[in-house]
Amino acid sequence: MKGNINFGDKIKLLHKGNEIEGTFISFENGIITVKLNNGYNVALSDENTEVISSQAAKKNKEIRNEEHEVTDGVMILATGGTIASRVDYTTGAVKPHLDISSLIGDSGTGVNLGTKVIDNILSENVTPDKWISMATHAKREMDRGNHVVILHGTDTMTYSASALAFMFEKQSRSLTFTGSQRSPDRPSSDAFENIASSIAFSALNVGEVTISMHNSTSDFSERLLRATRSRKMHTTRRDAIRDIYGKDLARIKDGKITAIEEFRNTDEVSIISTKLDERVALVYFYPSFEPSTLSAIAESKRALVIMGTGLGHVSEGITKEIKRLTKDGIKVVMTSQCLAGNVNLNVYSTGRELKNAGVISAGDILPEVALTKTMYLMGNYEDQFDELMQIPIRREINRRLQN
Amino acid sequence: MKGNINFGDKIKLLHKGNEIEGTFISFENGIITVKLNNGYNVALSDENTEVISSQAAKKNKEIRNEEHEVTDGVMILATGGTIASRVDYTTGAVKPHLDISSLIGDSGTGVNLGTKVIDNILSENVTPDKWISMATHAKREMDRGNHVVILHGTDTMTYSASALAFMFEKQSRSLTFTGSQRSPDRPSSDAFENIASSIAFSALNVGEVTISMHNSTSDFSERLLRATRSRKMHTTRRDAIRDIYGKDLARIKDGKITAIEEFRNTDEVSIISTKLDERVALVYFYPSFEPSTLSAIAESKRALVIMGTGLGHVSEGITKEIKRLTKDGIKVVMTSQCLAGNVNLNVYSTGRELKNAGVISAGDILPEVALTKTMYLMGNYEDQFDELMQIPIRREINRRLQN
Amino acid sequence: MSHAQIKLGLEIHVQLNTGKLFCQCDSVRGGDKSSSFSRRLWAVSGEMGLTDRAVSYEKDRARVFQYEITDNSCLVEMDEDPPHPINKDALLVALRVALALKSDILDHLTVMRKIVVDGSNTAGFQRTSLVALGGHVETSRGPVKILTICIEEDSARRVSEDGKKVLYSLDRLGIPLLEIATGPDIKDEAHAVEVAREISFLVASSGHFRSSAEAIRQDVNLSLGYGRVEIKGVSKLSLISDGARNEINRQLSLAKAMEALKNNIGTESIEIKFVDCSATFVGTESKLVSKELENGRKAFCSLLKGMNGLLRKGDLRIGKEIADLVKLFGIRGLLHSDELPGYGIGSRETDSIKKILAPAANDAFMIVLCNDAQVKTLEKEIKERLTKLLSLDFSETRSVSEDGTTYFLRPLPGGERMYPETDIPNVDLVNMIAEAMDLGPIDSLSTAAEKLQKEYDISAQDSSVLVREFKVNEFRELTAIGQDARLSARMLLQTIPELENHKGKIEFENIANIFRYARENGLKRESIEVMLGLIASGQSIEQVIKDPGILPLSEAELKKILSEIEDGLKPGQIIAKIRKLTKRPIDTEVLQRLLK
Amino acid sequence: MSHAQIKLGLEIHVQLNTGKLFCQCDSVRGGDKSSSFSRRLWAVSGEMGLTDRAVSYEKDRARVFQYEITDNSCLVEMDEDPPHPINKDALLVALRVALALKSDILDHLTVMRKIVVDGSNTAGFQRTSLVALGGHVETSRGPVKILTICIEEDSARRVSEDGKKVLYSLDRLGIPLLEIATGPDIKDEAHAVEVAREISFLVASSGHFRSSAEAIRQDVNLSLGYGRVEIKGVSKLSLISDGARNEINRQLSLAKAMEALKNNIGTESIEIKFVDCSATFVGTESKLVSKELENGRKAFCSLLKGMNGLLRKGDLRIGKEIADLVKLFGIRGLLHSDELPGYGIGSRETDSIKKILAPAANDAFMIVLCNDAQVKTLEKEIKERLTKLLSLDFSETRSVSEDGTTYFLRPLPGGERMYPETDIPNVDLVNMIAEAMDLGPIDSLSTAAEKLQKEYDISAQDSSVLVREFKVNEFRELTAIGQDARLSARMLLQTIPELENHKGKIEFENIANIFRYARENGLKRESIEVMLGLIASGQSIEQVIKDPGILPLSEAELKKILSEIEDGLKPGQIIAKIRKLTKRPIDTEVLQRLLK
Repeated sequence: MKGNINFGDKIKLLHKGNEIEGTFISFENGIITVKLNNGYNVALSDENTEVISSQAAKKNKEIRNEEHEVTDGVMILATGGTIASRVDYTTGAVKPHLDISSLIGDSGTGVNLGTKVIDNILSENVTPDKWISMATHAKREMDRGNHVVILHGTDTMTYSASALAFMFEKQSRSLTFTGSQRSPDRPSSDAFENIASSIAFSALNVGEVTISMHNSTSDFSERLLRATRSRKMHTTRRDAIRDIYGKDLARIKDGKITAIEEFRNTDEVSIISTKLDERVALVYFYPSFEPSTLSAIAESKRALVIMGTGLGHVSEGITKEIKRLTKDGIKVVMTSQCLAGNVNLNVYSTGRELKNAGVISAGDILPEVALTKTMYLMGNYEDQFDELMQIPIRREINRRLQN
Repeated sequence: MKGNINFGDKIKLLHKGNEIEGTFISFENGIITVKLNNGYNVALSDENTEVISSQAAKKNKEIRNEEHEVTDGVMILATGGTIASRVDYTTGAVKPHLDISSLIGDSGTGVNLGTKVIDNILSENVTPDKWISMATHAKREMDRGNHVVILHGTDTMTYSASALAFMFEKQSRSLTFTGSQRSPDRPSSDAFENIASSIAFSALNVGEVTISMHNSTSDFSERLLRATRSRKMHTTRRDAIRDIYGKDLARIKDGKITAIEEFRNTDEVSIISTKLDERVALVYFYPSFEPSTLSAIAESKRALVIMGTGLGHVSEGITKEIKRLTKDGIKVVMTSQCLAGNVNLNVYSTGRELKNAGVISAGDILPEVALTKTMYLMGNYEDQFDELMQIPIRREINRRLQN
Repeated sequence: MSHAQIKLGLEIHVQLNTGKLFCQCDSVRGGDKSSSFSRRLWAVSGEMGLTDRAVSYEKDRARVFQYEITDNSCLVEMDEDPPHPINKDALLVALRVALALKSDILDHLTVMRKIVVDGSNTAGFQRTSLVALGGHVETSRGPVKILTICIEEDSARRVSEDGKKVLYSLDRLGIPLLEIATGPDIKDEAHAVEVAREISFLVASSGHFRSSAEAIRQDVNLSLGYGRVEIKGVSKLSLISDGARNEINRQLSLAKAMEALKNNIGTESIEIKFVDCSATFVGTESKLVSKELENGRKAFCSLLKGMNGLLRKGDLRIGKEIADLVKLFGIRGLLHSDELPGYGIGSRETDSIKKILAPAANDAFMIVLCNDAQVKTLEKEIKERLTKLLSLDFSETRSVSEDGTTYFLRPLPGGERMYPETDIPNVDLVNMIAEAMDLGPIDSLSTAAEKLQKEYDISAQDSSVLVREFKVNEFRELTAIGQDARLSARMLLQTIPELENHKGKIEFENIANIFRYARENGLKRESIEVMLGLIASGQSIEQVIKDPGILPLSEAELKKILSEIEDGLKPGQIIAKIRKLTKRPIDTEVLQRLLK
Repeated sequence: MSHAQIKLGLEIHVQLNTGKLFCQCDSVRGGDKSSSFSRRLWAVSGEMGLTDRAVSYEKDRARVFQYEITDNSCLVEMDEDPPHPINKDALLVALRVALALKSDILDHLTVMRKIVVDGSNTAGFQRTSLVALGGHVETSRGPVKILTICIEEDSARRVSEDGKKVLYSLDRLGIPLLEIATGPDIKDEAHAVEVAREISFLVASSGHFRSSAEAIRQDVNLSLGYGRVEIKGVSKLSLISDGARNEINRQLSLAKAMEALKNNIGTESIEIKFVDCSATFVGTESKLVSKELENGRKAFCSLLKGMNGLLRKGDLRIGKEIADLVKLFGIRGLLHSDELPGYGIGSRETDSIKKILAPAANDAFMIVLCNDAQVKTLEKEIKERLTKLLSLDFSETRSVSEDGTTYFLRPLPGGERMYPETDIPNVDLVNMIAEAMDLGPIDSLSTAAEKLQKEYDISAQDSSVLVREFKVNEFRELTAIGQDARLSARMLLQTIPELENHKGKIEFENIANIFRYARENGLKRESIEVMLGLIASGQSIEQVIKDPGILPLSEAELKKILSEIEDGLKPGQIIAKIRKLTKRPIDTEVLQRLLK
């Protein structure tokens, strides 16, 4: 295809004898994509196609990232993810793109709302330094009297939210993560309601980092979850993120909030400890897992979080390798790939051997949360690591399990 | 402590001025353990204790591993695990120990029952060669007309059961794994009922590898699960192993069997393919997971099963590393750490890049099952790997997801 | 009337039985419902950053959508799982139809999302894809041009609607639809019926036609020079001609009314301003009004400048144009001055309203019964619609009632409401064309009838009707059960339609069961007819096969009856005599033997 | 009777309020139930590979156990999570009590599983651990030896029993219990009560006593030379002496009966052989029998050789020994010849049975109503028990009824039923002893009373009773709310017991609430008394505080009343007059001022 034709230009083509009129979308890998006047996109092979005429597009209204500062209100911080996803006309797939104000719509009426874009990434690319940035931004907003809602991709939302939960030693305002499982470019997106409910939940003054997402596949009801007890348990459903035991802090239904589980209230001031030690690996154990693989993973790490089987077990070979690592001063935390229920190294001989090797078991903490907690403790409280790992510091461990 | 005193000997001691009579249990790390006549064990420091007298024990009835061959009946093959666990008086913990006949009790009345001990290990020590042994034993029993019940530790039961599901290309008799979450040395053990129900389910002639365990925390009801769709989802509850979507093949309640989901019936003959390629690693992705860690894991591996986030994503850095690995001919299978729901590499740009790199996504297959399937396919059908990985060959992939 | 200036085109939608388009659910069976869920839809901007007219219109209605989950739906229909790769079997049917219509198949298939926010798609859009451009269909009055061939997913089936809540079933959502759009060169209503029949036959002839009452639906595109009107979802062929004719008449009358209105108001623009007049109706005798007021609604009245006598007089019916619109917002009460006094409203009330509105002689007024929240929307929507009609732009989307009259549905959507389905990569069609060709060409209607006649040795008449009525699949199935082909044809074309006419619907599954039962138990035509009759009367198949009346008279029974009949009658007379004595089947072979 | 040959010892169990022993559930509050689950228990062999007598006995009963989950129970109580590390606070109490009793604390704590298959422990065992050996408690009649001090978990609370199904609540399961066992050197029943009081006081005095009706339970160990009998779960002190006395009398009578039986049968062994005699009872007038037969049970009779007149005559009661046993198998119907004719059974039936069994003159017989399945077990169990009793071995576990009589519970368990709790590592106690000592010594009863008197400046009498009645904690709490110590004592020791006697139970929580309300609203003793009275009458705290009757008469009201009372009366007479007019509290200070 020849000529300087840009996205949005009106174009007339001859393709295998048919005259085709429409709007030029893209030309890539020998394929011309044109949007016909009836709305259909057609992808035409360049070789069979001839441009008859083209006409530069009128400028469309530009989508701007408007930012609004606010005090004593609710600040929405966007970091990317599906909730800020749009069609990528180049690859044809969905990519992050931002237009926060269009997401808020009629939610938060009567609330003093601010918006800010602090990042623009897919959540699988989130790293610990992003968490530090989020925490710092959130702290600044809290200091201005704002509750904080963070828009985040759902894939690693529980990692980020739990990391922030640890970093916030005190929080003067609520901090709620939300996202969407259907991108907001579709009429069925859960983004709009999730944001509205996150704003509404701020009224509870929860002094913990929380997550607010759909409560079921239906609309009209969202739940507020404890960040350190939540996990994404389905790849695609709207209600994928949940407390592993189904314990919601609160629910909203048709606009009405009901508090359920007991939660911590906000503090007078916000205090954050933002040091995170990234040299931690999360390791999944399975039959045939080789000691040499473990030692390769442990290379240059200061702590390992292992997802063992059942009550927190690994094979004899791995137990031996762990003994070697703990002797070298590497912290080893045992969690369970079962996800629910306590890790307990007292019950079986394997567990007792691990315990003797200095492996730390921390009740029913979720493996991903154990990872962020380990990063946090190694960064800030290394000398109290063993003790603090085993007790709940952000309600990440249930001392009583009732189901 | 001096003298040649053995487990079970009657003993009289002087401890801090108190005369203590009882049965000698052990002497270890300077601690003498004695069972008093009232039943209590006391652990006495050697230094404060003096042996007054001792008397050799009468020989107790010896626990023997009785084996019974059988044809056209049900053969119980024991491999170890909690279901065959007993107190280990040396470490004070529970260790495998076998006495199958005592577990069967009054179950299987009217059924031609055989028992055989084929192994005696904790399930965290199970390896692929153990699976081959189990499959070979099971096949031999099927050829003799026996349904097979395999007693197995619950921790890695779903790995073993799914591995056998793949190895059995045809099966002429049912093959059911069972185990227990409470060891059979306690009155509340679930072992007895689980074994009885496993035997009872044989009557259904299911031609798939299955698992039978408790249906809820209550007794009197067990469920039959598809091995390739089950996962241990709680560290300690009796109903920990379940189909990830709650779809049971059958249930038994107060002795009555109800079939629920559709299953495959038994074949005329049994055929097994027992080649397994162990050079497969299961890798859990998390934020801060380093490309160098992945390349270290991939060292000497022929395939990787990755537990990505959400629909099957990893960070940009890992995507690049995966591209390098697939170029080197390493198979990379993508599963999701969400466990439920489909992996889909078409939706986001990250996914499309992975797909372009040759990463294989296989619907909603469970990560652990993807591991055993990969070992099986690489061992037997390497040239059809990509195709077979993406279609259900043992109902391990749901083509339709209804919840 | 003269059809010279009329442009008439069709969009024909045919359901396929290949399984659903973007998941592995069954597209033929399985409508049993289990649980349900509720959703709302949001107006979002399309590819170019604009929001389509039809979309923002629907947004104002703010409805709640409830969906029944059925056993032939999954997370894809629930919009909880991205679409799976497109159903290849369905795509092959599309390609074969395109080949038969000599359309140009595109190199690549690009799946689009067409935004539809009336709840009929859980996603808020329908997935649709252009397969081919151009081509033509041969008809008795010459070739008709084909514009496009699309493959798309069917929408959810609307079960019921109650105010702001609409209940849909997911059973139909996702069933593949072939959409074949003709050019506007159809000659008249009768020609439209022929074109529709010929095109839908082509699809049916692929062997992948889904037999059901709603398997074929047409949209009629019609223009008289007042803009394009699209009449949606015409499910019966007969409605094509009725609908088109009624719509033509409506537009002609409407043009007349609008000319009159323009005369009355000149350059003045249309203004709607509602005033609360509830007080007027305290103690009214109008049940309609008093009931609405009791339910917490209010009465609002507005002047309709220059419309006196145009709202409802003869064929002038501006009132209905307003009423159609108001109804879409769930508002039942609309009254206007051309029909008042009436509906229990007397001159006391109308005088009082006139006092409020002070209408001039050629002014009319209307009264609506609704909430405060609705009245603002109504003012805007009525004004917009009347202004558009006044400019003689009648373009819009309409629907057709069972009686053949059409009614307003929504504004015509623009191209804005389409954007790419990002969850499905483009499909290369070039290689698939060869595969489609390997499956052989699809026959035209007449070729198919000829082939069928030869294959089964049935009459040309039967063969032609079987083909035209889409009964070939059923015919093949019944004959395959082991019954005589002529018998199958006779049953399908005569006996069953007659029974259904007089008694009731007979499910094909039951017909097949009866044929199978008859085959297995050596029962003949006479017994089959009795059994079909019992089924048509509402009995179950289990009841029918237990009925002793389905068994033919035994030789002994026949003998006994014959012995009681006077001698010397002809066989025909004898049968008539027997028929008077019993309804049981008569085995004519046995009878003939006995009569020898 | 002479107590010379009697050996009497106690096992005292005291609940602690430290939270549960092996999990983090509350041990004081939280009995609200949610859902429930059902289990069975299996007889398993203990550490040495043998199955205990008591266990195999219970196995024969094959009961189903249902458990109510409460808000103070978790997966540990459900036997779905291994025990958590032992509650350190509870362990410290045990150590302090051991120190106070001069017991030798073991170097290591080893938690054991004591198999209990009556369902009262979901695990099928109770976790228990020996803390200390030896020591003694001082009493008015000299020191009594302490054998062992254990810490163990309390069992599930039995809610109801219905045939083979027993319902338990998990609220009590896992509450820490200190078990202190004395030597058999208690002098008599009164002495036993003193010992029990002194020991349980020691625990209470640690400040970790759980206030509840069942907080203290005693087992009484008793031997008259016929083997050791353990009387379980004596919850009231008064039952210790009644139970012991009754059991002594029972054993003496039983010995007499057994001697007589031995005379009658000589060296013959006891044989029980049941015969179905249901036919005998067709049309019986016995409602008991006919009802059981209607419910599908049968009547079985068996000879009881040589027992005529020994089953129930004077103090000879072998019949009850059989009946106690039979009842444990859920069988309600047992009749024997010493009580027949009777219970609607006449000589017709007894004659008929005699015909079946052909008893000799000194033979008796019995009839049981049960199922075929049960009768074999019964034959075995009755024979075993009677044979054991005949050998004058009366050792067994018994329980005590509210009326102080004892009944058979199960055979005495042996040491076989204990094995190590493998889920909990041993605990090093050596270091903990120092920690326990740091918490200070536990006072004896008299020292504690003396200290309390000084601390609060109350009467020696009040102080002593508060201590003896375990009301110190409540007293401290009420006084801490801000009321006068003497007032608190008066309320706890006089007002409240009196109100509870006449009206009904008052929860301590309500008492504390009333004190708090009174404090916050400046209400005095008189108002508190009125409020307590209302609570005792069953009103809720919310109702009570809304009652205008709790407010003292205002100065104006008092003035008005006084103005209506004749002059010249003494203050006491005036109050009496006012009391006749109103039940409202009188503020005596105000009254005195007005009377001045």
